[in-house]
Amino acid sequence: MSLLQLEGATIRFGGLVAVNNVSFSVEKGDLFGLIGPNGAGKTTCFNLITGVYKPTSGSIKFRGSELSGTPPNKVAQLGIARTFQNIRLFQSLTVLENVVVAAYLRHRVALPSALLYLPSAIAETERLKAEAMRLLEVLDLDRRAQVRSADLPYGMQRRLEIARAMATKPELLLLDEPAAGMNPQESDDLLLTVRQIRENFAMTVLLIEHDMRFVMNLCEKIVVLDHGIEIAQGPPETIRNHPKVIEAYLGEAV
Amino acid sequence: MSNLNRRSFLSLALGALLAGGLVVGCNSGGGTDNANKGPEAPAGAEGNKATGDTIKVGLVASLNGDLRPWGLDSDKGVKVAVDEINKAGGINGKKIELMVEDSNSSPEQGKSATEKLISQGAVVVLGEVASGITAQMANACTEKGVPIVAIGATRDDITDIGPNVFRVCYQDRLQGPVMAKFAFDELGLRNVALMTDKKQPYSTGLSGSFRAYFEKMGGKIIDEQFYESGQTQFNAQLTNLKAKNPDGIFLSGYFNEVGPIVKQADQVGLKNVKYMGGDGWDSKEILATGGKAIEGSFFCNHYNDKEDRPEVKSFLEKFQAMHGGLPGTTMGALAFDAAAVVIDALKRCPSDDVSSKTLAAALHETDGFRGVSGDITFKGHGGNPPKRALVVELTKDGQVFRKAYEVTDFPDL
Amino acid sequence: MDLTHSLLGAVDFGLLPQQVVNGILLGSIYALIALGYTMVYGVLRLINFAHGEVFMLGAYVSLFVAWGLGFGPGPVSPDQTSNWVNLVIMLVASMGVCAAVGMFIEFFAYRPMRNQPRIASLITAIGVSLLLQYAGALFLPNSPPVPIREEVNPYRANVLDVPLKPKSADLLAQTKQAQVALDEAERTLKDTVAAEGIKSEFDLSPEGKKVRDARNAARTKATVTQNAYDQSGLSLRIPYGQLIMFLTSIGLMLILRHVVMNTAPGRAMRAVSLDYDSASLMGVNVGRIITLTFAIGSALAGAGAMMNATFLGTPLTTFFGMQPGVKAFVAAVLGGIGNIPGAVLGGLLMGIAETLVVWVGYGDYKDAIAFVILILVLLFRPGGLLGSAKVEKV
Amino acid sequence: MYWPVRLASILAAVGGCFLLDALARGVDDYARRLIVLAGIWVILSVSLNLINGITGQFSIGHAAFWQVGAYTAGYLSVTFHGKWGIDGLPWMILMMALGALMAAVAGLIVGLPSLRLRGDYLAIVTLGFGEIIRIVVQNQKPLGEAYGMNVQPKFQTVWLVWLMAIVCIAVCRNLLRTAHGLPFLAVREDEVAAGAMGVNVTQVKVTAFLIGSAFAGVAGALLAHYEGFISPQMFKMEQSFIILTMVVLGGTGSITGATIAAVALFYLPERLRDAPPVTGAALLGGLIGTIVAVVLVKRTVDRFHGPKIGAATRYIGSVVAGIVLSLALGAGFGMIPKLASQSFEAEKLRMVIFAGVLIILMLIRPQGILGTNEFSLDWVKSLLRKRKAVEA
Repeated sequence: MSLLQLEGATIRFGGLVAVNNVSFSVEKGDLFGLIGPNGAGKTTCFNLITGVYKPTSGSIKFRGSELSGTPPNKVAQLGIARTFQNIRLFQSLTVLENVVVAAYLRHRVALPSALLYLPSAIAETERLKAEAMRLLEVLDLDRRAQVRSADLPYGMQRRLEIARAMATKPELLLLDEPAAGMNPQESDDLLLTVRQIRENFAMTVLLIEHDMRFVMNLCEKIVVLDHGIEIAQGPPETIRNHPKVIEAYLGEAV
Repeated sequence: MSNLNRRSFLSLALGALLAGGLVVGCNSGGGTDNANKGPEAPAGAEGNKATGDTIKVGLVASLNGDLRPWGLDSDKGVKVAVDEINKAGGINGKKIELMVEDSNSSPEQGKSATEKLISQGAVVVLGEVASGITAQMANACTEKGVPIVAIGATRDDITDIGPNVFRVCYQDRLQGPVMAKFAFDELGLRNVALMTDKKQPYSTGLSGSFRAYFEKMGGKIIDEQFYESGQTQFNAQLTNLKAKNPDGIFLSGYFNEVGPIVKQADQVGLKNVKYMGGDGWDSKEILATGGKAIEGSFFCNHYNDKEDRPEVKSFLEKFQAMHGGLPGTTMGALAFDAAAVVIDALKRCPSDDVSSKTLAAALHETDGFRGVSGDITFKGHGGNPPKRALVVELTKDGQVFRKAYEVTDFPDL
Repeated sequence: MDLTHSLLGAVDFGLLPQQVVNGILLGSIYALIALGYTMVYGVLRLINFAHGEVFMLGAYVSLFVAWGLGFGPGPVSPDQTSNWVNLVIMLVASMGVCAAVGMFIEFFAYRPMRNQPRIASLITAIGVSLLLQYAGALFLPNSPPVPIREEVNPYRANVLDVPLKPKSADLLAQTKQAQVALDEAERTLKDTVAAEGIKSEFDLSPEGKKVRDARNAARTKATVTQNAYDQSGLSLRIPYGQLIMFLTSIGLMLILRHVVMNTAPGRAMRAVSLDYDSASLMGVNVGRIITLTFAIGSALAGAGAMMNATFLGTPLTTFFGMQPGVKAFVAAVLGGIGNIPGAVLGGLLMGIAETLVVWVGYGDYKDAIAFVILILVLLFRPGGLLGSAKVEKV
Repeated sequence: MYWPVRLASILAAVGGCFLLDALARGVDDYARRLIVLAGIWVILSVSLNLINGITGQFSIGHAAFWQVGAYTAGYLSVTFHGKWGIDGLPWMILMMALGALMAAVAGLIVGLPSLRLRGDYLAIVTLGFGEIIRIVVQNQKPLGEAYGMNVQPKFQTVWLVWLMAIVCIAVCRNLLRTAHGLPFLAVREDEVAAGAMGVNVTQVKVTAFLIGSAFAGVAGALLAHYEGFISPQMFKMEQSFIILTMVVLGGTGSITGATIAAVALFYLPERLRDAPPVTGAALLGGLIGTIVAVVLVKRTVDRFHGPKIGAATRYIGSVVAGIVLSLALGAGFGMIPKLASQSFEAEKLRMVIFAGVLIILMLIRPQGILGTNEFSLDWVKSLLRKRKAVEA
């Protein structure tokens, strides 16, 4: 059974078919890439998987059970976490607080004890904070834990998004253009980090990326979308030479 | 999180205490202590005592807010009376110190103002023109044992709040029946409709007392339509009313809306209908807003500035001299009466003991005081003097006195 | 709930057409003010709480112009007449001053807040609104509330009678007869009063009272026949004033729509409303566009104020802008805020709803119904009737 | 160390309330009334801050919950007091609980639409809900219609009001001190991202409305039994605006800010009762002078980025310029007889000053008095540290 399986996933916005009959499946442990020119429907695909949109038709299965119609927070609880293309941090919260919000998903103490500030709530808070700090160390953000997230430099904000997503302890991590706006050095660092995450946390990663070098170096399997239609699928070598892909990208370049 | 920690909690608690303490510091005066007081009327409410060479009298008026026109008039009216006595040398050599506070047309600010006046030593509080605010003030005054003389609060139950709540105006209990009787006997109306301003306690109370008496006399209230003050179009209500064939419509609200209502009734096609109302109609402006349609309508009022009683003439002269114009509403006269009746009672207080207590007693002894709005007698009537009520007709030249009713005309009330 | 009035007992279906017309006319006032609201909101995303106060100032401008034209607070000589020119002068003055006030408020109170959270501008707006109300009360005549004299508006009393079904001719004859009888009775009474040498009919002797009773009876009869005559046919009564307001709001809606859709400043407005920063990068002078929007929106409030004050004769206080302001805002949201036809639709719908509530006998809940409808509409169409709820880009 | 500190702070809070009560016995009724009402406004402001500031739900109908609490407690007291065999404090506690319960139910009803609505749309719905409540109450005979109702028994204590205020503050603060508060803040910051991180946005919003409105209900019960009289007039739309203003002025999301702003905004109009009368000339001069000073200060805030000392001189300079200008203009206008002779009593001016102060504060400090910070020693220290750093 695949970890994530899209079968004929389709969504229309009025007359526009943003994602048209897309099918692919992500196996456990995959480093899976989702690429395509601008407006190809990649982010919409993410939004379908994470429950932001409900597919018009088709099915999305996670560990064999249907996802479509599940609200985003339930999807996160099931074990899918994501980052956003245009960074969506909780800007006025600190770096640490951003991560704790995500870790809160697995809290064990009810609200009333927090309102009364009982020891259990304090202990729980400490536990979540410690958990979050560990993740920040992994992403090399621990020294900035008390900084307002809006005050972080851009590259760190991207890394914080990843840390935050990981704090939900997902099985499947969706990264939406994690390397966007990074210089080659930063993007290489990120590449290592993502690999490391997969190794150390046994996560499956599905990512959208424009940086071809990044994708080709990192991913083991790639799906290519163009105008909402899936045009190719396979390992990096196949994709590199696939005529349709070349046409799609060159066509875009012209 | 967000900079919160244990210390900030303590500093917060301290801050709160400090804030409280500050106010305490600012206002420490010699008031009586009745915190934690139970529901019963206070036993130790002694009120205030005049000390030094002035007698402090408080006035709460709506100097801001919706009731401002009436508030300004009551402020002016009281000042005329106080000015007069002070120029004449005061009472037993003591001048009256008038302290005016704003209620901002709101009951709770009215209450704050009252408590402030009392804490500053007012032996009596005058005001308000609206029943809703007066009720709050009367509550505060009753707790402190300070008498209150209401200016224009006509709602019946105001004086039930405490033994020392007085008023110089008549009550809706009288005003409604006066108009009902006038409508039935003099105008020959049998099928009357009501229009009530649901936002104004005054209006709902007056509609109720009109309805009760008119039905008791054998008339029929065929419909009641509602609106809220502040609205500007009444076609919907009037269209409904027209279908019911009323021969008269009783409009218990304030003139702000009454004028436009009557005007629009004309446009809706109501013809030969007599319009009536209470003292809320009292204003020169109603003729401008009501236009021709409102001419020939009748309402109940406290006094009429064209009466040739000497009290009226001398009041209008004094008012004109002090404020350079005539009062815009009846409240000027009623406020003058409220102050004058208090001054009259103060004169009867023992000169070495002018206090809330002696003043209240003196007020209760008031018998046949000749006010601008008619005779005022508290003796034997509690806080509700049996006032006359005038029915006036609106003509294009203004209000014309038509008929006066005494309380004795209504033995069945 | 208060169940003192039974629902269906009070309903007279014969009144329905007239009540719907009443509703449309009532709604046209809301629509007129809502247009200004929706313009400002559409471009700036700011709830301009001071809009109601601009409306209030517009009414005062009309008042002062009316005074200047000779319809002052004192007595007006009967030969003093007015015509439409006076009304146009009042309208232009009111719109002009309101536009200026709107731009002034925008410049001093809202512009400095432009880069702040919107809730901060909202609080400034509330502050401005309070300031205009209370400071206005110090300087503007409001004690007692002053109306604009009806003489300034010769069309105010006129009513357009649209017959749908002819009235009974028999009853017309009877009505005329009753009126003649009433006039006769009045005359007799007058003579009696004169004969008795008294001031008014309320001091009559017992015999005289009988004459008066006869007059009263004649009056009742006249009322009843008149009403019977009126109800024998079906006709819609439309006061000129309200009709003009209705036509104005429709006309302004069309003009505004044209301006926003087809002119350069209109396109700039739309650009600013879609994306403020991009618009300024594309060379739109954002500051000027916002000023222009405020000027137009406030001028509309001025137009509404002038009509409200002269046609309805509402007495003016500096607090009277609050309620129409809130109602108009509700109308704008109901129609889809930022949407020009939506503002008119919302206003009319609210007017009709309020009128129908009164029609079924729940006049005391009139002000609540607007909000009930609003909540219901927003639950099913979160963007209002004609507006589209913004799908947030993720 | 948990329990000792905890018990000590609880004791300090309760003790502080009784101390305040004791102090309040020494002052006159007016001052005591202000202390009580200030406490009630603090509850309202802090509880709205939970909905509006912390959770970011734009609610401008808070007075409605206040009214529901007041009328629930008032009506129950009038109808049932003395029949259930309890009296005094226990009765008051019962009334507060029931008032809170009914207000929370109302909060739930308003909170539900908030799931679909955002920003201004939610605002107008909450505003509308407030009006609906007012009109419904105004039309109920048993509730005294527009006149209102007398509430018996009265329960007039300073300590209970302030204790409830502290409880309200403590609850909000506890929420923010633990991880449980973060989802509320996250919803305010970004609903979509919060949802994607597993935050149940619906639940958070409804919880905020429930807790916030329940405290407003408590404030209502306290008011009803303190005043002994309630009327629809006391809960009109303007009151909601004032509560909202307190929250925003204090700094959105800042509990201490909401508290301080509530006390300040409540006292300001009351303090202004004692201001001396001014002439028309002085008023006009002062007005222009103030505007000039504000514009100058604002200019410094916006455009000046030099050292603190320079900024401070500019601030002082602006204010001095404003004062000098008002004095000069006041004297100048004084030449005009009409302006010189016209005198405005402070009583009639105080709402104008109130509105003016509001606008000026927002212009100069739009993020509120405290911004999103809490007032604490640490905050002051960090502020000082920053200042030193800048100076160095």
